[in-house]
Amino acid sequence: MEHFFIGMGVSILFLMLCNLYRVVAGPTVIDRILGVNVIGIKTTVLIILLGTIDRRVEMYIDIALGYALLNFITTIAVARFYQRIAPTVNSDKKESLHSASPSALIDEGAAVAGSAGGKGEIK
Amino acid sequence: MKPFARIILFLCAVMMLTATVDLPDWADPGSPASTHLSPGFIEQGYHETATPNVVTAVLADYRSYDTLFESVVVFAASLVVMLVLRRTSTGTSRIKHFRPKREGRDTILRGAAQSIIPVMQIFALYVLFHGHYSPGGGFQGGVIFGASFILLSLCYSLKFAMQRFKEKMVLICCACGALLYAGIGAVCLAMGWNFLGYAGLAGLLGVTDVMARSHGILAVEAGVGITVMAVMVSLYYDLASGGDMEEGL
Amino acid sequence: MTWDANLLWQFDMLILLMMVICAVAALSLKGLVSSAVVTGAYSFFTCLMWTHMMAVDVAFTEAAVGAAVSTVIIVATAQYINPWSKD
Amino acid sequence: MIIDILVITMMITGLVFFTGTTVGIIRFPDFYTRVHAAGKGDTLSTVMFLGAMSLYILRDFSGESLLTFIKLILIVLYIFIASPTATHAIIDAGYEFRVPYWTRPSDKPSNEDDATDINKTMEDISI
Repeated sequence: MEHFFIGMGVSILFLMLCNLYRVVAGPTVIDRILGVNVIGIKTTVLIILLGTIDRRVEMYIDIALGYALLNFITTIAVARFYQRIAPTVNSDKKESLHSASPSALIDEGAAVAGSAGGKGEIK
Repeated sequence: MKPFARIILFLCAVMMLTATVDLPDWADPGSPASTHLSPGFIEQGYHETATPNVVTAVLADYRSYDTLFESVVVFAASLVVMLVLRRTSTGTSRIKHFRPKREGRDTILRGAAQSIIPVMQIFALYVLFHGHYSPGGGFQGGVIFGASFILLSLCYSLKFAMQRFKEKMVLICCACGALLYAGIGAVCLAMGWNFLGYAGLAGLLGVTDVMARSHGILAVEAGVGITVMAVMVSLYYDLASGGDMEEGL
Repeated sequence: MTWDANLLWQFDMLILLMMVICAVAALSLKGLVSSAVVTGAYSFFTCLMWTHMMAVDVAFTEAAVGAAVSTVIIVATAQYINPWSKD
Repeated sequence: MIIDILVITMMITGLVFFTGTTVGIIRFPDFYTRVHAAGKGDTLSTVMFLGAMSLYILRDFSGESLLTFIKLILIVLYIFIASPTATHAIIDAGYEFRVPYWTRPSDKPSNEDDATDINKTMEDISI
């Protein structure tokens, strides 16, 4: 039974490695935070799995409970950051508006969407 | 200049990697760290302090000076952040963001926060007071308790959270935690023992020396927890609002 | 209960690989919030590594601070920083 | 023996759903579809894994294992609340941030005025 648990843990770690692609190469910040959210949930499962392998679940379960309660604070913080600071549309640049497409977003999105606070108006 | 810096970086990496060869293995029983002090702590810890979790005993009893000044450092960090950022009137050079109205669109977030925040606070108290028997202690419990106020401020607004936990109250909690810690040490000193020698509490509480050390650890952890909780909330208030406490993240 | 180091070397290799990827990405990404988010992912793997090495108290501290507070504070600070300034 | 078979079945089901989530997150072309994949699959597979683990813990019954079982049920409950809420917050942020949605390249709208409301380019976003 333990070898089965170890196999399960290694499979979950491989899936986390695949999700890390979305975190590192995601076009926008919101894709990245989605990947981090998924990785956090998998971490909760993996901690309990490690505890079962070590036969000390009652020690490890507090960490997992803490993760289950705390994991989504980061997600909500970044989501609030982009909910409250909505884009202002510059109506002069109609040409560039029409050229918006997912491929253009992937090329330049990581540089532009990640930077915050730069063009805020200074009063 | 850049390739030169890379060569230096590579050489430093090679030197550090060669130095790791001399380090002892993981879980090596013959390593210097586990031959001098650790056997003493592991063998004597439970008989001297009645605390099954050795980490808590070492942190709050054998090395309590260290923990005292750690909490003082955390307290000083919050004071410095407040000193640098806090301003009462709205300044002239502050970055103003355009924020859309969000009436009635936060209902799901607020419902989830209402169901999670009480459990989070109870869990924080459990972690704080169960630190003798399971992983956890003052620092972890304080951080989780502070995170509950951060979650309240995120899901509602900064003003709403500051009505519940006022700024003056935050500062009072900051100072009171560190004062509780140092006060216990002073009581021990007044009873004729060393500073932070918890056996001095035995006469006051009417218990044996071993149980007095256990109760002393508990009181000290509560002080650390109060300080850390208030410091986390204070850091969030100052940093998220840019110093004028008007709108948060 | 004994801790068999040879049994779980796959966990070590995968977690360390992901930590290295996260560290390199957090330094090389352009945006400030992107770096903050990748730092949050890094703290998850650090907590897994401490758990795997059976340092449970350290793992709990890392879980509480890394999952809740540190990323929130970094993101809250990033909204007042001009990313195109030269300093 | 029966419990072992049940545990293995539930874990493999959970792993299948985790794999589906990962494939969705990597392969889907659009932010909104990725959030859909993550929100559905992750919650269910986490519940599958934790349910299997709680069955495995209850195999040798004692007071301590009962306490661990109750904590596991609490984890399941709060992941069930927290994970969809986080997904909702993310997708709301994406909607406010005007992340463009994906259309099939062949039926892109020829009338360009229709597309101006939602497909705003990232250059104009000032935050």
